[in-house]
Amino acid sequence: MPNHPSEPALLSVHGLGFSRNDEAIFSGLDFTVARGEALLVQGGNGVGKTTLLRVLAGLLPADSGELRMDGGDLDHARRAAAFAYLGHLPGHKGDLTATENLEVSCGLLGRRPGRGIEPALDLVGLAGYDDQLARHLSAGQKKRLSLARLWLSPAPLWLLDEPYANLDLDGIELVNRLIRGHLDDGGAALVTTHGAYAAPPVRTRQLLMERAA
Amino acid sequence: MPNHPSEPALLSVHGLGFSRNDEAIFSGLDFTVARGEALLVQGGNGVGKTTLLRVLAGLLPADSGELRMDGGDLDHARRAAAFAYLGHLPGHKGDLTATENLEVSCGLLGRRPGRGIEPALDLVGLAGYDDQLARHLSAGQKKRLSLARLWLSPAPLWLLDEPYANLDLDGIELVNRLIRGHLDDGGAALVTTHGAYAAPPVRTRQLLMERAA
Amino acid sequence: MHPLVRWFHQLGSPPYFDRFAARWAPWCHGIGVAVMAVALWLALFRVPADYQQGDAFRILYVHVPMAWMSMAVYLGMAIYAAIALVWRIKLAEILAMACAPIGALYTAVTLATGSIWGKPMWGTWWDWDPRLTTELLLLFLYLGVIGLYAAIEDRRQAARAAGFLAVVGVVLLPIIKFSVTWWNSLHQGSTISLTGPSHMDASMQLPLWLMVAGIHVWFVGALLARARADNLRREAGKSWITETA
Amino acid sequence: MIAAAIRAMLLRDLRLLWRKRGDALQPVLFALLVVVLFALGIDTHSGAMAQAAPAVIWLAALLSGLLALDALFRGDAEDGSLEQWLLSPQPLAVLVAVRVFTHWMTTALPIILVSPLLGELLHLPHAQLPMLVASLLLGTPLLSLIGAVVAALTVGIRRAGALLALIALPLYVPVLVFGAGSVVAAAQGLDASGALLILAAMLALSLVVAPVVAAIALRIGWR
Amino acid sequence: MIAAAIRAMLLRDLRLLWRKRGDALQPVLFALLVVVLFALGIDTHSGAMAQAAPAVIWLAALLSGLLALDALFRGDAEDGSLEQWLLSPQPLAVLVAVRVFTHWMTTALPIILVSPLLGELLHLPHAQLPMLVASLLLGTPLLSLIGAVVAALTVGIRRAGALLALIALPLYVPVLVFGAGSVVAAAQGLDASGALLILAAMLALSLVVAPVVAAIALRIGWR
Amino acid sequence: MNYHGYVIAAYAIFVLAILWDWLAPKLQIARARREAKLRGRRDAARKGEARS
Ligand code: HEM
Ligand SMILES: Nc1ncnc2c1ncn2[C@@H]1O[C@H](COP(=O)(O)OP(=O)(O)OP(=O)(O)O)[C@@H](O)[C@H]1O
Ligand SMILES: Nc1ncnc2c1ncn2[C@@H]1O[C@H](COP(=O)(O)OP(=O)(O)OP(=O)(O)O)[C@@H](O)[C@H]1O
Ligand SMILES: [Mg+2]
Ligand SMILES: [Mg+2]
Repeated sequence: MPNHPSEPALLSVHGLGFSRNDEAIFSGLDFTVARGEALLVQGGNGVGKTTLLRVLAGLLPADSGELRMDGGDLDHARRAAAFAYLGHLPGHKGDLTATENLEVSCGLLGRRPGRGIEPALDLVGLAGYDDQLARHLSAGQKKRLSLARLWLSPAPLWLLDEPYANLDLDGIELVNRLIRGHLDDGGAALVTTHGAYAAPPVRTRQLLMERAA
Repeated sequence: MPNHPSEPALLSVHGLGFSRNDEAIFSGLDFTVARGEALLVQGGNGVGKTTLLRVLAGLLPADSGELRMDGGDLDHARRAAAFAYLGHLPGHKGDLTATENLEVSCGLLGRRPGRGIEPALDLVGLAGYDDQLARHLSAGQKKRLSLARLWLSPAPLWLLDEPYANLDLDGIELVNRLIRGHLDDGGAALVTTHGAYAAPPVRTRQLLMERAA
Repeated sequence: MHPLVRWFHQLGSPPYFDRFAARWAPWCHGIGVAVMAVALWLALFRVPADYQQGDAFRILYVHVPMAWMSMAVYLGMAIYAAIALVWRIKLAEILAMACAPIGALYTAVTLATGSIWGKPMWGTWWDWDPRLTTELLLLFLYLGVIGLYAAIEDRRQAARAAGFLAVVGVVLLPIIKFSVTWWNSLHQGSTISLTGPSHMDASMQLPLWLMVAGIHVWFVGALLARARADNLRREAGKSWITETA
Repeated sequence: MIAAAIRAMLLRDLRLLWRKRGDALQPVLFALLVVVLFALGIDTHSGAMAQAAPAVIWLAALLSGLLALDALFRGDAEDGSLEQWLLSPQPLAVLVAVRVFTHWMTTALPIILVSPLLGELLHLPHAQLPMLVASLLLGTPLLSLIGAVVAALTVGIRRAGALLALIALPLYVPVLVFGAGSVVAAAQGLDASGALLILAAMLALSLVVAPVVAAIALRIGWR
Repeated sequence: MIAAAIRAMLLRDLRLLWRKRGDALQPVLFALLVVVLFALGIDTHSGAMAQAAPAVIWLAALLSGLLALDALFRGDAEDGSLEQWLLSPQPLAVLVAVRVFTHWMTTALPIILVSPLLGELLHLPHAQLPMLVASLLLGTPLLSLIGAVVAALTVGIRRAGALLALIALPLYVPVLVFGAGSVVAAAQGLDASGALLILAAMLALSLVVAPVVAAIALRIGWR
Repeated sequence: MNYHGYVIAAYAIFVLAILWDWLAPKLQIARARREAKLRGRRDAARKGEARS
């Protein structure tokens, strides 16, 4: 595994806080994510897991705190190149086919060298659905399409918000396989889950969130 | 219990079918619901439980089949007076308070004699929230407000679509208490659930739905 | 720390600002009203009637200060909004958003008093004169800022979006003014022109300047009061409110 | 029983109106903006503006009503209130009629109230003002009633805005022709009472028919 | 790299346009309806109609663009595409520019193409037609660019329709004044090239500035 | 040439506006206070409920 203790963590977070209407959702969060490692973000409903991921992705402005990547500052350009985000919204156009949707995201987000759209569709179990319009895919298949986008992206850090939702057992196994492969390639992942039912079988750490007082 | 085997069932359904875009969601359904009894509608995701309840409520037009109530025909007016429906949409105006929302529904749906808005709010655990705007209630509290509306309505047959969703253990207990009380008063209920985890402790029958071929 | 810098930091703390505003707003209101009352009394009863316009010109003493204020308040709002956008100072957000309803009110008064003045002077309540048109559009800009601020749930995001609009508006105001002027000068033969008393007697000027000074002081009071209300609303869940109540 | 339902609906809408009183200004502001934009696009001193004034004011009222039309049932559809109406033992047409009435009160009435101002902005001759107000008073409820049918039909469609406009506008044509036409006729010194009478007759008819039709359309349109 | 992004966005929008080609007709139909309604409301033989024609055609183009404005970013916001843009390493302003360009092509360009027809309907003198088309060609992209800023600011608001209009219209005024004004000037025999030049200058400026401003606004407006 | 009606109308509008400018924040502050108090009461009730 390409992880050395001396090397600075891929992402380190100090004193991160976010509030809505002056009520703290969370504050003073500290954690690090190293290459080859997955961080499981756990906590009950409405505790702020999604919010944390969106703050990290830069979709919401943090109130306080500092993010560092590989020991250096994290500006917008570096963040965009380093983070891949899988949220609640699928981000596909219903009137484009699966392949066309992936073409768009490769154009916008870039593509990891050596990876292609067809292998991606095969990998996530959508072989044969390449020219189906995205709006005719079932919820689980849409999720798989998002996973294909993730696999194609060159970003080393994956931010996954409830990747297991909507998926059957087969799909859960797929997510775990993708995460394992990504970590083996020297990537890292931040994963939120409700329950303990589906921790990926890799080196993980946990971040347990609780409701702010 | 006011249930006599000789008395015709509150609702009896024969050969009910519904299809979307010429694909049958279900067809040839037969079942009865008697007073003092709850019918549990069970089945996997997307099997058509919600659709069935909406067809029964008259929100969707049935393709085929016959509904009879207390042995007589079921026209629109009788249906409206006899059925109370709790669906996925809360049906509250976010800019009205809890009390005001219940006032509106009592005006539209009628009110069971001897029941009042304040006792209803107490019953569902919303005492003290009477003057809070509905949009400031949490998801679970909104569900409780819907339950209060149900309790106030004079209809003998309750159609409950996943009444346990969004609720904590306390809330699940509340739903069971409400159903039990309603059946004891000679009412009946049709309840959909995903799992077997929360069957109300009353005389129940089950309707297991399966995906149409 | 420099005492001024420290004071500014203190002012940013919601409870401190609440006390500060509660303390100073009545003073501003009182002084403003007193000065304006003197000015209005002078304007109504001391200043002689105009030889051309008769008594109608007395409208000037409410119309002109309000017109000036309507623009000055917009500028102030934009400046606060720019500060809030760049440095993310919450107090600046609150002050910017407190400016909007006040400015809209003053703009509306300008329009109303101007119209009332226009009827006897020009024979019409309204004409598409550049100055009038831009004033009307200024009202719309204010209303847009207010509407945007009200439409977004998160107060800070709302303030940033509305503040952004205010800043964009300040860039566009000169363009609007210029374009409307161009549009109006397109066709000559305009029978009406906006002409006030070109040279005013000193005795006629005094009430005007008093009025202008008074309305400025009053505005500070109104700004503090409105900002205080917004500040309280944002802090609704905090303990200090119920403690001070 | 039905009186209780009407009372509940009315009270509900009035309360909602009060809680969202800022939104109630939007239709009238939009109408004002249409008038302003028209005035800015035309040579204001040519006299054409005054001649076009009734048409523009009618157009402004119509378009702003059209913009507000989508909100007639959509809010209630999205939060589930509409389902409760459909399930209520009360006649749906009555509930629809109440809803349309409050909607008219919040969208069209403010425009009628400011129509003298709009007329002034466009230099509408004062003599034509009573006719304009009268035609708006008779015509805008008609627009709301016709619009209700269209809004009901499209309530199940997610972003119906433009489609709604396309379906509604042709239906609005007769109202506009008699409404604005009556003002034009009056301006030419012709007798305009005929146009007003026709408007009144159409209004009386739709008061009875439109809520029923809209109620049927709602049952079709909602899922 | 950035070329690939632009290509991907363009291809995407064109494909979507083709799959939903029925929707592309809506703006032009709306403009047509505005013109027809105006014509129905005015005394067609008085000559006022022809005088008002440039203003009305401009108004129609502007209002129909306004109605379509809400769709500029909302579809992408609701299905999550917008989040992908925000997270993309590509400059957001470029993506916004591409989006605005295709939006203009589908909403404004069809109206420009039918503007001779609209002019004919309103008895616009033929001599004024070239001026009208030229002003629309320069002005409508400006409207789209300015509108993009407003649409970006309101993208997080659920039902922004009327608010969007309220915010956008004051910002549209300069475009309308120079656009419709140039036609009026030409009609009076004045030199209108100045107005067109100013429009062109504003367009050049906004082509550079507006996408950047809209990109900032998007980051503020989205959640 | 006296236009008393116009002058009085203009001044009345001015005075009313100033009055409103003074009154509106007062009302807002009172309402914010009231809501904060209601909220405090509710929070207390909720905490009490959770404890029991
Ligand atoms: C609806 C009608 C009117 C509106 C919206 C209006 C608006 C304004 C505005 C915005 C200003 C400030 C302009 C500046 O300082 O650049 C102003 C100033 C002024 N207005 Fe009006 N006005 C209206 C009618 C009138 C009328 C009818 C008169 C007198 C016959 C008048 C006399 C003045 C005077 C004397 C000034 C101060 C001149 C100056 O500072 O240069 N206004 N008005
Ligand atoms: N758009 C929003 N506006 C206002 N409040 C919000 C919004 N989104 C979330 N919240 C609130 O912020 C808190 C945290 O929400 P968040 O979605 O981050 O929770 P979560 O941990 O992801 O929950 P879940 O397990 O249900 O996904 C919740 O209390 C929620 O009510
Ligand atoms: N509005 C709709 N348009 C088209 N198809 C729909 C619609 N609603 C439901 N369906 C389809 O009808 C089928 C039955 O849906 P239904 O919602 O009744 O399932 P369900 O048993 O309630 O599922 P769940 O347990 O997830 O609630 C599903 O296959 C679904 O995809
Ligand atoms: Mg979440
Ligand atoms: Mg269901």
